Amino acid sequence: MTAYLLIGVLAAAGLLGLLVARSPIAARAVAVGASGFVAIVATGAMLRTSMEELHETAVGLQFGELVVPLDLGTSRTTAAIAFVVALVTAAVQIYSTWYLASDDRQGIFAANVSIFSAAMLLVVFSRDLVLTLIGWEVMGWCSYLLIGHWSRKASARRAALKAFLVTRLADIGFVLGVVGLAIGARTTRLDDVVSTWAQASTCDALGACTGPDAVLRNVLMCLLVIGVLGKSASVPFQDWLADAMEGPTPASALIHAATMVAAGTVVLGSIFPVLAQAEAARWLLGIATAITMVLAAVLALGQSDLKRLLAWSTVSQVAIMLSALASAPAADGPGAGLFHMWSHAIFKSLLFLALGLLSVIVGGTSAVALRGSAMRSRLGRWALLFGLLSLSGVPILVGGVSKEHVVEEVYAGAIAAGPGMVVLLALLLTVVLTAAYSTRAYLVVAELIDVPATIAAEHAVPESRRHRRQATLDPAGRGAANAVLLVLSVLSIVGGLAITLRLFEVGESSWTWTAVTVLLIAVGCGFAFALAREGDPGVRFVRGHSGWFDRGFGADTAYLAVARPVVRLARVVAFLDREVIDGYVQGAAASTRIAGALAELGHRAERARLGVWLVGLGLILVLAVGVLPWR
Amino acid sequence: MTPVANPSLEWLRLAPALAPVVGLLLVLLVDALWPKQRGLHVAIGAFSLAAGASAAVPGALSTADAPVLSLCVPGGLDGACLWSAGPIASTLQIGVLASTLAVLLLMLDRDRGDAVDVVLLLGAAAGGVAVAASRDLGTWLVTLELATIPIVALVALRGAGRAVHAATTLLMTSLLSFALLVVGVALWLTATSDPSFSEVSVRAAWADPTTRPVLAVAAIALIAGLAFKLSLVPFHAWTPIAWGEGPIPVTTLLASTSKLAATAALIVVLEPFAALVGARPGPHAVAFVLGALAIASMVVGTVVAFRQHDVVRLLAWSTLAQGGWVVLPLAALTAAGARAASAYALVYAAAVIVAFAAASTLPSRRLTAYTGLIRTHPHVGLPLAFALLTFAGLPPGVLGLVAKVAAMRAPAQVGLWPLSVLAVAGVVLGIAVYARWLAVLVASPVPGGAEGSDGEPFDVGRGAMAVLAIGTALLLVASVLPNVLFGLLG
Amino acid sequence: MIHLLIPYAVAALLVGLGLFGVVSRRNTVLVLIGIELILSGGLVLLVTSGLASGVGGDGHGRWAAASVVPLFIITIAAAEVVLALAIILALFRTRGSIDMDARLDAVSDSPPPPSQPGEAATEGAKAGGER
Amino acid sequence: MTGLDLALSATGTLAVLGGLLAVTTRQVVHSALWLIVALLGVAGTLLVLGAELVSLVLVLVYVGAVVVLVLFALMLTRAPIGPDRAHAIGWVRQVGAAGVGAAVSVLLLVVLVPMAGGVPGRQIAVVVTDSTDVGRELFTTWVWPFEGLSVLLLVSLIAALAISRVGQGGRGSS
Amino acid sequence: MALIVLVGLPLLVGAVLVVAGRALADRVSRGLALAAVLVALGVGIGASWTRPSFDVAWLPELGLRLHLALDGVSVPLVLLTVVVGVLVVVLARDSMPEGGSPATVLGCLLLVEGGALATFAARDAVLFFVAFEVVLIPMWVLITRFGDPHDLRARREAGHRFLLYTVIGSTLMLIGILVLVTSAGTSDFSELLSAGAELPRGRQLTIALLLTVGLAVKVPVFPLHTWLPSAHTIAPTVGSVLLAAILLKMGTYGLVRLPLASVPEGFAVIAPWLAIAGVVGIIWGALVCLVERDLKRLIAYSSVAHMGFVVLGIASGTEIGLQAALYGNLAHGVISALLFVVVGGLKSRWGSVDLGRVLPALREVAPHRGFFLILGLAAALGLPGLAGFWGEFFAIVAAWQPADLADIAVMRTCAVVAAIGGLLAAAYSLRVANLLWIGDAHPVEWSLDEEMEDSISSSSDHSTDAGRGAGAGAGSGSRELSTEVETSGGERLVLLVLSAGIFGLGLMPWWAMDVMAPSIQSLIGVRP
Repeated sequence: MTAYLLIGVLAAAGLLGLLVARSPIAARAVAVGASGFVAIVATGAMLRTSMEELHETAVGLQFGELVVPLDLGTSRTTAAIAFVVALVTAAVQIYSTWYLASDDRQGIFAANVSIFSAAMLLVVFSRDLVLTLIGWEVMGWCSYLLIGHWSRKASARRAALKAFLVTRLADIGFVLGVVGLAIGARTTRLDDVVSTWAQASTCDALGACTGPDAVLRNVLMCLLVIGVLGKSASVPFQDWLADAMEGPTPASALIHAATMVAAGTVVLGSIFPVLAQAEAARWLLGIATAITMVLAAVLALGQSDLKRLLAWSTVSQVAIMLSALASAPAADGPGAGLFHMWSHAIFKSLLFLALGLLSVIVGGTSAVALRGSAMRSRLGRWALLFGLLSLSGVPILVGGVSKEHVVEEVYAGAIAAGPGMVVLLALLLTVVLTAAYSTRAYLVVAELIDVPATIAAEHAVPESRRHRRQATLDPAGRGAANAVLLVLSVLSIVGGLAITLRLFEVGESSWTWTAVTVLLIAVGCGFAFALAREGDPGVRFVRGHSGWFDRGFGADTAYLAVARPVVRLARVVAFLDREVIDGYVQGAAASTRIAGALAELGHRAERARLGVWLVGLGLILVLAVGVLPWR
Repeated sequence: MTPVANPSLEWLRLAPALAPVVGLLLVLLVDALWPKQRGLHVAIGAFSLAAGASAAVPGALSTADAPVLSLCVPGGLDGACLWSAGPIASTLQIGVLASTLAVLLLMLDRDRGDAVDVVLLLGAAAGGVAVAASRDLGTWLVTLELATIPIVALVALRGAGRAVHAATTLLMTSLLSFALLVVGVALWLTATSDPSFSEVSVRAAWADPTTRPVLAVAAIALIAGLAFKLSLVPFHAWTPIAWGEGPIPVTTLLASTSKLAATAALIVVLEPFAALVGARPGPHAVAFVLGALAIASMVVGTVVAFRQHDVVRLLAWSTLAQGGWVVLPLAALTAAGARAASAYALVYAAAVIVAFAAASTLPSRRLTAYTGLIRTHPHVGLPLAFALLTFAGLPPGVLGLVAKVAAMRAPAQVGLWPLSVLAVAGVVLGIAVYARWLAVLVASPVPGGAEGSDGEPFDVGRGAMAVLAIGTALLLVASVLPNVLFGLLG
Repeated sequence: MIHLLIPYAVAALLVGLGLFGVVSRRNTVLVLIGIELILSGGLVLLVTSGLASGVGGDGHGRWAAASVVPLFIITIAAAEVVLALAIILALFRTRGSIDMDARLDAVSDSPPPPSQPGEAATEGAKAGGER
Repeated sequence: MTGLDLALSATGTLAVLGGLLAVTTRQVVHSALWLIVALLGVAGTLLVLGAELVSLVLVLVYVGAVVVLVLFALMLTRAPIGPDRAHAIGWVRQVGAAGVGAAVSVLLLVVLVPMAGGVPGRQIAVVVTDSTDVGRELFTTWVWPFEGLSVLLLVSLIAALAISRVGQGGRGSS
Repeated sequence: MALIVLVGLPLLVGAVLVVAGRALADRVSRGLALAAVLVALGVGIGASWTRPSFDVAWLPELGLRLHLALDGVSVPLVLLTVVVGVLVVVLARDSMPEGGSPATVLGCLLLVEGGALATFAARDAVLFFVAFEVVLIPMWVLITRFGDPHDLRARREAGHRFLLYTVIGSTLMLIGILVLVTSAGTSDFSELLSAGAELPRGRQLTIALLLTVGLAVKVPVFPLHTWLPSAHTIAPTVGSVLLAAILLKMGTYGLVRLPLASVPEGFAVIAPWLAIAGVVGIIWGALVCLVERDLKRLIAYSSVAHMGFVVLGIASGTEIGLQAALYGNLAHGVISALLFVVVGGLKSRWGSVDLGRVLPALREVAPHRGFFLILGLAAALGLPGLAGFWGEFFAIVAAWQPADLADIAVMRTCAVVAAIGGLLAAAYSLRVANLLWIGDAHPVEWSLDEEMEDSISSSSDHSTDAGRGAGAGAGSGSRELSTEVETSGGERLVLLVLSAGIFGLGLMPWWAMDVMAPSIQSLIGVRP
């Protein structure tokens, strides 16, 4: 029943929050209380849950031959994931009581966050494809609301719209995949779907095949993967996530760390056996993630805005999780990917919240504005440092541990078959780049180098907003926020111990790969320092093309190229609807009037003879009708 | 030499036709003794009409296979009764007499209705009643003309030049149609050599390939001759002129009594063809002619009516379409078709009487004069609106709707549903016509603009008021319980 | 013994001629003459039908219809001619001409009736569509 | 070709010729006179066909009454002596009217010729109708339409009277 | 008997009110109407619980019986109708359309409600048609006389178009019914189930064509939809609500009742074409919504799109499809009613809701109206947890696996296209949200084209950002619209009920589903 408790409490908190949104006090109380409670329960659940359990719901639906049980279920893994989700939610709620203290619509924000997390938990606990879809879509909607929270900014409005439409575009694939799988299994119960589709389909010499249709399975899984790529901002859908930085920093933390972008990993993890059977889907996923992780890392290195840097790092990290799923051999499950998602949730939320703190202090998120900001808040500096270390995958730290397992997994896959080899190469390259941009970020905020003002022009914060933030938020009074940062930092240091709890089925990490990665990380740091000889490594790296990097290599233009024709088509359709489809109506009316005019013209004079004439003609006609048939 | 004996003669059964004749003679007598006694004439006329109607009730309550018979020739073959009033015929007789009564009441307000008017009215009524019950060529021809000539005279009696012009048009068309009828009768006799409309002889004539075309042509000639009275396209040209120029009571007579009589006559001709419905080859020519006339009338009538600004001419043109609706079910050539046709004709007659009664109270015939009538004069506007809805066949005018359903059902029953599909155009265009008028009625009245916004120009006479009240009541009752009408038709 | 063809031909021709007269003449009285011709054609056909149907040899069909119906028709025709001439004379009085081609709006009532449909139509047309 | 055939052809020709001239002549009065000829031809035809009574009535009523009325009417409406220029019509209408008339004749013949058994067709005996039979039938079987006919005559006479009084200040036009 | 009350009372009171017109004091007529709809509500709930039946001969000549009964297919619609009936009367209390006496408006509303109830309760094909026609004239009066007060010609035009277009449809349907009834020998729905299915295939095809085309006008299905936008735009708010929430439902209900259930073989032949028309409608309506400027027209076109999903479900011919279709029917009824109330309120205050001009952000100036708007939009784009999701998702599911596998290729293509339609729905909903819901309370003018590209594709150049940012301060244009657009008492009550319905249908689908399932099985089950 834990699942119901967690989801129910959060959802209720969301609806209640909407009602009491008017009064900040009540709203905060509800949000913080609910999320705190949920966090505690989730912790207990993670520690206590031992075996799988399935909660049958009484209200399952029956569509003809299609069964929709709407079941939930918990396992050690899901409990663990639920824990990070609840943790990050609580952190964000508490943090934003300070961060958004001045915002007139903080109540709504808190309510959205609650619903958002509830949806994520629904996806985590769901044992039914329809429930998964529900949580999936609701998260998309909430992300629209959260990113567009500061809708007075046109950029925020656009970012929100973009985020929703891009993910929704990918969701076409997701929906169709779900539909196909469900129809194939005659039910949407996840376990049945998996057991139906996961059995290997073998064809004998005569071509008589047993098991599910392999081609159809590949198609459906590809569709599903496309949906996942969209939500987790992988190529080709990567560009919405960076724009999503327009939202408030807590919202970014939530979206990036625990919920939206990570959902894909959860879903694919839950349906992993089927994925393992679908070669084409695995290749698709592998290639896409391989490209994504490298590309995103490169972009992160070149960003002139540190918040966007974190965004791109998220893209890259999520790609790493997915790559683990893509290349892991069918034998050992999705453990590694999920574990990395788990740890990523912790350190990424830490990073965002710490950066938010600093950005409040200096009133901006661009590298220029943040330069040296870490020197003005010790907690901020340490938090950021641990976060970045963990991000770059230094062993012992939580990020390091999980990344080791991913590397192991990918290596295992690379030996076996599938896209493993490609992914492995990309992964190792990414490790280097990650280390590089992490180093860069720290160098900037810790003011170990000076940041030339050339980049400053790029992402200057509008004056009005800067003043608003500084005037209303005193960096001093932020006890709650500090506590959050503290907790998260601690977790990101010792989180690696979670491996001892056996939350995820992962193999042992070998010392060789650890050594290799350490080496690579060192290379990355060296690279960063090398670039940092004069000024910001990022600047040196981009060589004046920072505009390109900030615009994500112009992916947005590509999206426009897709969107504009649609608008034109819409104009054409509207025209057709008005002139052609409605044409026959107007045409009928017009022709009626014309015919009437003509007929009336014939009778206008109203001569007496007209009657006689017409009778004569009519007589001929009718007589002809009567006579001709017999000739 | 055939054995000749007097036919049976039951006066009471003939009363529906005889009562108006007696009234007619009485009026002449009274006028000769005490001239200029309008009230008396009208009273006599009304009484005789009412008597005739009540005398037709038993026939209406009879069943189709046991009609009220009289004038039966002993020893004759089948159908050897010159008077056979089944439910359809009797109901139509009642309709004819009642509508004549309504016209009489309307005449009261127009200080007409002196001896000549009453005599002509009664004559027309007697003719209409008798033709409905006639079963032989002679009676049919004579009584049909009896129903036609007085109406021509009534139009001419208006005196003014335009009216006489209209009367001339009507007269010439009717004379020519009479000639057509004569040719048709001659062909009929040539084909069947039987002066009575009997199924037996029709079946026999149809069986013989030489007489078959003659019979078909005869029927078509008779239809063409009647089409002028139903003002079907292309025999319609007199309609807008005569309706537009004649005084409203006479127009009402043309619209109701004359149409009912024509419907009855047409049914008498087509009834024997019911025997041929299954036959090979079937009477397709006849059905085709009827269907073509119906569709053409619907389209032309509505299309032109849509452009009229004078309400009487609007009704005149739309009556073409309504005639088409009367003929449409007859194309099925079945008994159900005959019932549907007479039902439609009766509904139309009732509605059109109400409409004209309302129109007779307004000073102007212009459509704009009706702006907001429902709000300024609900006691006139609401009945008018209801009548229009009945024309259009839209609820609350359920009666009109049911009549249309019945009219479309008959062809569909014998597989002629494409005809009904064509009739869709008729439905829609018709609704367009009447909705245009309705929109004027429900519109908000022009402040001090068109006539009728202030009550003065109205002269809502007692007669018109009575006709409005009774007619609307009938329509309402029959809308709630359509069976009172369809039940009478058997 | 006769050929049936002859009376049939005569009837058909008379009808055709009558119709020709009806539609070709402009003088109302002459139209009347055309109608009489059609009627006479009908009469010939009727009487002939009596012979053609000579079942038992009696030359006038059932109920002597072949002879009786013509009598009816002749009488009706006479009555109608009377009425027609009356109307034609009235027409001549009110309009001074009995031309079938005269336009309605060429006619004017000596005392104009309370409503002027023609005028209504024209001004309605001016108003342009229903309002 | 019996004698009756000859007589029938003669009278028929007379009727058709008279009719033709009656509908084609330009002179109004002449067309009325030609109508008399045509009607006499028709009467003759009926006589040959054995319907004595009908032909007699035709002559009496038509030639005796109707045509006289028509002539009166022509005079009262100031019909011109000589060709009627006022009511001349163009050749187009002539042709059109001729087409209408011809078409109707053809259509009728098309159905009637088979009745006659084709050309020359079968012959049948002419039976002279006994007028007493006709009279008896008229007053027994046909008494009902006969009465209707009388009402019809009455009504139409009254109507004619009333109409003829129209405009002479009598009534109407009110 | 309860059914007679249910159907007769609104009709009776409505007729009385219409006839009485000004003779009645406003308070009396309002009270009368409210009482009538409340009684109807009570009786309707009771009747859908006890499922009574009523059957007397009405017109034997046509074999027409006054046969009323409720089953699982009609119960949800009856409930929807009675609830909406109450809501419109309540709504009419605040926003009474101009142009005539309130009694007439209320009377017309009641007549429409009664007609709709009769349509849903009718068990006799011909009676169904008669009831179908009852709603036309009152609706026509509402549009023609009480519609948009600014433009009389447009009112006439819209009214006539609605009337004539719908009549074409219903007359074709009538012919179909007549052919069906005369060839099947019965006009009773339950007997038609078996009697119709035994007809020869060709005859079935004829009937199915006539019926489907006729009803497609009413739904409306793609090429026959052009009467809807003008009617919606011109009609007063109460009229639009009735039109969207009830009248459109009669079409889909008829599709399920008549062609699908009575002549299955014939319907199966045209089902793929119907499905294609449906998905084309989805895409077509959505695309028009992307550029339409008048918000009421936009919602009307979105109705076309949503009805496309419903039609797709029906065309699939499976049980899933029918459940999805009927559920989507309900959902669309509630959602579009809510949207029309929201937008109608705006239109009455602003004169028109032209997305081409800059509109104040409802989220700022009128939080409640803004909330209802965004709720409606979210539901309209098929957000799970709200009413719209179930119908549309399961319509796609049904199309993926149609009844006869012959058309599986066509139907799966349709499913894919419909899914794309879902994306477009999101696009236009968010376009509206971006233009009307979020943004500044006092924005400045900016051009339509700019808005188009931004709202569709969020181009990230910051020039307009600066422009609007600056405008945020100096936000007083000459064409400033009134920002006093918060919902008022009755309106808010109505909106609350409707949004409760949206949540209820979205979160607890099993209620309606369980009611419908058995009847649907019986509808399809009888098939040979």
